[in-house]
Amino acid sequence: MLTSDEVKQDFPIFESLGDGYAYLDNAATTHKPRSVLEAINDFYSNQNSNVYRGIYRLSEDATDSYYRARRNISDFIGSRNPDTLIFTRNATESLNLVASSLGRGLKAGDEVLISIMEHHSNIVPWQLWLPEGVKLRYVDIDSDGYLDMESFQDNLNGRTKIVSLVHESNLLGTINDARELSRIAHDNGSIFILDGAQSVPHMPVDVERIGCDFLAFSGHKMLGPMGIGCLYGRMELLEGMPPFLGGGEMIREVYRDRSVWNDVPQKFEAGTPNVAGAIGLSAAVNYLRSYGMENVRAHEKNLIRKTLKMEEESKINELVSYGPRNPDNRGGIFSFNIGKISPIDLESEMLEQSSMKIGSAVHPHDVASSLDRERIAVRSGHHCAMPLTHRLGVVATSRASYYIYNSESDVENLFQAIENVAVKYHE
Amino acid sequence: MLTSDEVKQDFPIFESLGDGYAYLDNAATTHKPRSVLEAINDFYSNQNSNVYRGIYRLSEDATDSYYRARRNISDFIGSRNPDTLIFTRNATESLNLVASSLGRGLKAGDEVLISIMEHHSNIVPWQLWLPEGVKLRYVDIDSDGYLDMESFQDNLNGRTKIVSLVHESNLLGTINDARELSRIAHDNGSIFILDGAQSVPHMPVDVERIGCDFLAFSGHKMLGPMGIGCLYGRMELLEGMPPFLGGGEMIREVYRDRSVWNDVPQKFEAGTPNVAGAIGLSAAVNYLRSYGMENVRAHEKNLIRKTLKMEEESKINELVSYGPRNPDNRGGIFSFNIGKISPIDLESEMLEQSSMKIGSAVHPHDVASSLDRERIAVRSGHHCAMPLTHRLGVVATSRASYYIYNSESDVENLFQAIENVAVKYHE
Amino acid sequence: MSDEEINMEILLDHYRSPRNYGKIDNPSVQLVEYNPVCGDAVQFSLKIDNGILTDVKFIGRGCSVSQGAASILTEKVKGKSTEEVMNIGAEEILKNIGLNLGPSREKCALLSLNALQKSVKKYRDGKNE
Amino acid sequence: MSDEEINMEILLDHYRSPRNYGKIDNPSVQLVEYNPVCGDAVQFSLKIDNGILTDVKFIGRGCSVSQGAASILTEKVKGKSTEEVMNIGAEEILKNIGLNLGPSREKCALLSLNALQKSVKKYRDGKNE
Ligand SMILES: Cc1ncc(COP(=O)(O)O)c(C=O)c1O
Ligand SMILES: Cc1ncc(COP(=O)(O)O)c(C=O)c1O
Repeated sequence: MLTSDEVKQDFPIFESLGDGYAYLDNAATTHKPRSVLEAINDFYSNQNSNVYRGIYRLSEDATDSYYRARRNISDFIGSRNPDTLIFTRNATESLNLVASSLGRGLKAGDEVLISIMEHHSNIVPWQLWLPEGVKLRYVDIDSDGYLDMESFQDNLNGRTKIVSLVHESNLLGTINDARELSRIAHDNGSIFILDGAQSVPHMPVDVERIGCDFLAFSGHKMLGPMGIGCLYGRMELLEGMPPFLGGGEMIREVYRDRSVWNDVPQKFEAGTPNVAGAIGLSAAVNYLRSYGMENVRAHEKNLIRKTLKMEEESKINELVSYGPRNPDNRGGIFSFNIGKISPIDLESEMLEQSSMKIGSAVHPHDVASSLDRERIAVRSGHHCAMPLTHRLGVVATSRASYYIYNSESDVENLFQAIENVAVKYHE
Repeated sequence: MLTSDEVKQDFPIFESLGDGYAYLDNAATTHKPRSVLEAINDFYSNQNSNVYRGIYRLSEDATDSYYRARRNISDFIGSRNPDTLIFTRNATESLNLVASSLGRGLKAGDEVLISIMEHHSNIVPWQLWLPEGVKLRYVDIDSDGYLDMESFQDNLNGRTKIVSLVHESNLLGTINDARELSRIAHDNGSIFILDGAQSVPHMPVDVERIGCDFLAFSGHKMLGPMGIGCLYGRMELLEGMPPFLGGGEMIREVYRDRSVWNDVPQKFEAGTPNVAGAIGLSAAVNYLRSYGMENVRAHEKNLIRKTLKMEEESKINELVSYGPRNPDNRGGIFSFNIGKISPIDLESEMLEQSSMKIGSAVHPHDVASSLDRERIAVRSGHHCAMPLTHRLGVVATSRASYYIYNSESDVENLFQAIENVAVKYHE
Repeated sequence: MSDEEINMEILLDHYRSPRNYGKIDNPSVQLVEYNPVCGDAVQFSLKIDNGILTDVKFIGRGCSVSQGAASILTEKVKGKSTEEVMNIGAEEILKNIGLNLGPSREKCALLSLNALQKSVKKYRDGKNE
Repeated sequence: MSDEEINMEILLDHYRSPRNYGKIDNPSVQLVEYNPVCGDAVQFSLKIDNGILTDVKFIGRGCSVSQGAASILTEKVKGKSTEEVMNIGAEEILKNIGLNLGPSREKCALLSLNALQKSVKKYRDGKNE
């Protein structure tokens, strides 16, 4: 159904990287198929112009293409109204937009509930409201890497105005039950925001079925160009919200001391938009559709199943990994360590000479560098999820993350290379 | 030195538009030379990956290219420190960034001084602070379309914390004496922000020579891709300013209830940046450099000189235009009307039947539509400068704006077409 | 001449010599619609008897599309019932004009329909009070 | 083996068997430098007599680059004057290690130089008070 070797043919970069190169940093960003590059090129070569206000054919064509991209992408995530899809730069901006605009309606004592497995982009925008007396609470995880539902209920209360959670953790790979979380949040009278940066690219996501109020995601993580992201929002909410940035298309009328906002979605899109980016992302959506998101998910589920199996069978010294063991609840993300390096408590520990030595652990940076020499690209660090990394009791992890062009042999090469590192550093 | 016919060869879109098409909406957005499209394509085909944190070659190469783009563009505007250049989506976001971050330091009674010739993107972000008691003042223009220096002095006072002015008006074409304005603002102890959206693409701009504290501009208006813009800022100021958006690369450490910001410029770049956009813009800068900005300016000065001359010699009924008559102080922008249509005062005038008729005026929308049929693209409307449009006493204008690929024959075609409209609508 | 050109001439003719231009004395209802972004304005005055638009007049200013469309609209609706007027859809108006206007000019073409339907609504609301 | 491979082996040898590892009793100055982002940490203790680093020791944990570089650095600076230590530049350290580290690992390599120079500065500041 989905043969990664054939998929690779569509991606010019794999020609350049050569055979056998395993790109396993797809949670950070993904490569671009030829059709996406051609869509961008085609726009600039045939339609390029500014949108909306031009009364000439070129500009009207561009406006039309921009709208069709909006409709196509909103359709992809199951929204029936294209105007509910706001174009941003990336998921981070989407989350900032909603946090900034909704945040202005929060009062001291109001609470926002997120989780310990959030990406920084779903933490910091809420922290910016702490000085106003808003309280930020964290749902914990259980020892298997799932959201702790008891902790969720415990932290939810009458003051919880907003619940904002990740759909798939970019470190653990945990796929949260968005529909159930949304139901619980709504039963509590809270607005429910979903960070879909790691889910929309990898599985079928339907905002109507889930029932979320907002959904944020990035184009570059789903075969689309950089510099384009999306925020879906329920129309009733978007219409009542104050704008985010000012200027350009987001206003209808400007007078010296006041302005009249434009309609949604323009109200939230200030300045000349990234039209080529939207068109490129729309082409990426078409490319993904050509395989079907069910099949994309099935392919990655197969890869993570193989990964977990190889891990269980491997004899690599001190290999540990994080996240659910059930591939049904797990995306194609594998974070691991060779030995454990815990964060330092500067106050108490630093005087103890013994505590400083890592022992037999291999630092994730050394893992990544060594794998790179074997032509395997993985990421090492806190993956912009520092609270989660510390919750796991480590300073960093190495992470392999899959996409449609990865194959079982990439997984095999990964384990061979991990074994090589372990041997090299332990010898 | 700069032959527009040869320049056109470098732009794929002119093949598609065919001979004789006059694209005169360059103040809205510009076309892309092949070298820019190739730079983007090349990045995605050979280097694509996320920047900063990847410890593998591909990511380090991308990080390096991203940095080199930053250095190249900062160099282009005369900054000696690449880290003073922040990548944004567009000039609008640049202005929002600085208005949002500096605005947080403003107190009730503090004043921001802008001008009546500002683009909405340099008005609305400041209006967002009005509810906090910040006062927004406007420098007026004189009857020739220059900034009124007396009005500037009159509006400047001890409470003026920020002066934010456009370098070249996107409606009048007026080129303001940025260096002198900067000096006066600084003598007054005010921060000086320059909106360079229309100047950086069209003339040599040097932040050190001008002495501005901030400079905002857009990539897509200077042959670069959409979705990338820049904000230059003086390092001492940037270092002391609070961040804009939260998440991703802009933080160094995140804990449950606090974060540690990264250094400038990362502090102001939240989430995965538009690396391909930065690289595309850097290629555009190289393309412009190959002609030299002095020559770009000379070419456009020649076109506006010819335009003003043709206007003076033309016999088009009721043709009026706006802005300075001296090409030395005027960019390649020509806003005009056939007859005058003033804004309606809904309270007083609407009952008077006579006042409703336009008489012999041709509405700018009709001008643009008619010109489009003659394969000339101009913009009609308020050009996102509604306070200025109303200050000129009209509801809208038509605007032709030039760039390096425009020629004298485009100007001739423009006047022929305007004459045709006037005849058609008056007959 | 192509259909497009013929329809263009018809529109321009309406623009240059608008039909039903003016104000009705003692109208049943009167209303102004203004688009401050481009300055297009129309004012409708209607005479309504037993739910029928027995007279319709407009005054206005703006581009050929907004004014031509208003003139065409007055001809179309005179003698129609308020019910019928409220059921006119945007497509019908655009088809009637018969020009490939493009998204930005369609707003101009629909200004008068908006104004007319708002007038009828205002009239009905007044009746109900 | 290429130069790169040889230098890699040298670094790994320092990492596996760090030189001057430990703490000096009654040091002239002692200081911890920690990078919370990746968890690399080094603690330097120095013995300084008449402006000369007569003894240098470190303890630490982290990646091979941060720890190997710290070990190499201790060998390099023992017997040097505080003046000389303060004049060591980043390039010198990177050249010394002789690996094409790439921008992200260079920070690891320079952690110990930072720590050492901060220690000297702390010592001098203490002297001036
Ligand atoms: C779960 C999650 N949320 C948000 C983001 C932020 O995405 P971006 O950097 O494209 O804004 C990421 C990507 O790193 C992510 O994995
Ligand atoms: C003077 C001026 N400032 C700001 C802008 C905003 O540029 P952008 O839409 O690229 O953000 C423009 C472009 O329309 C402009 O002409």
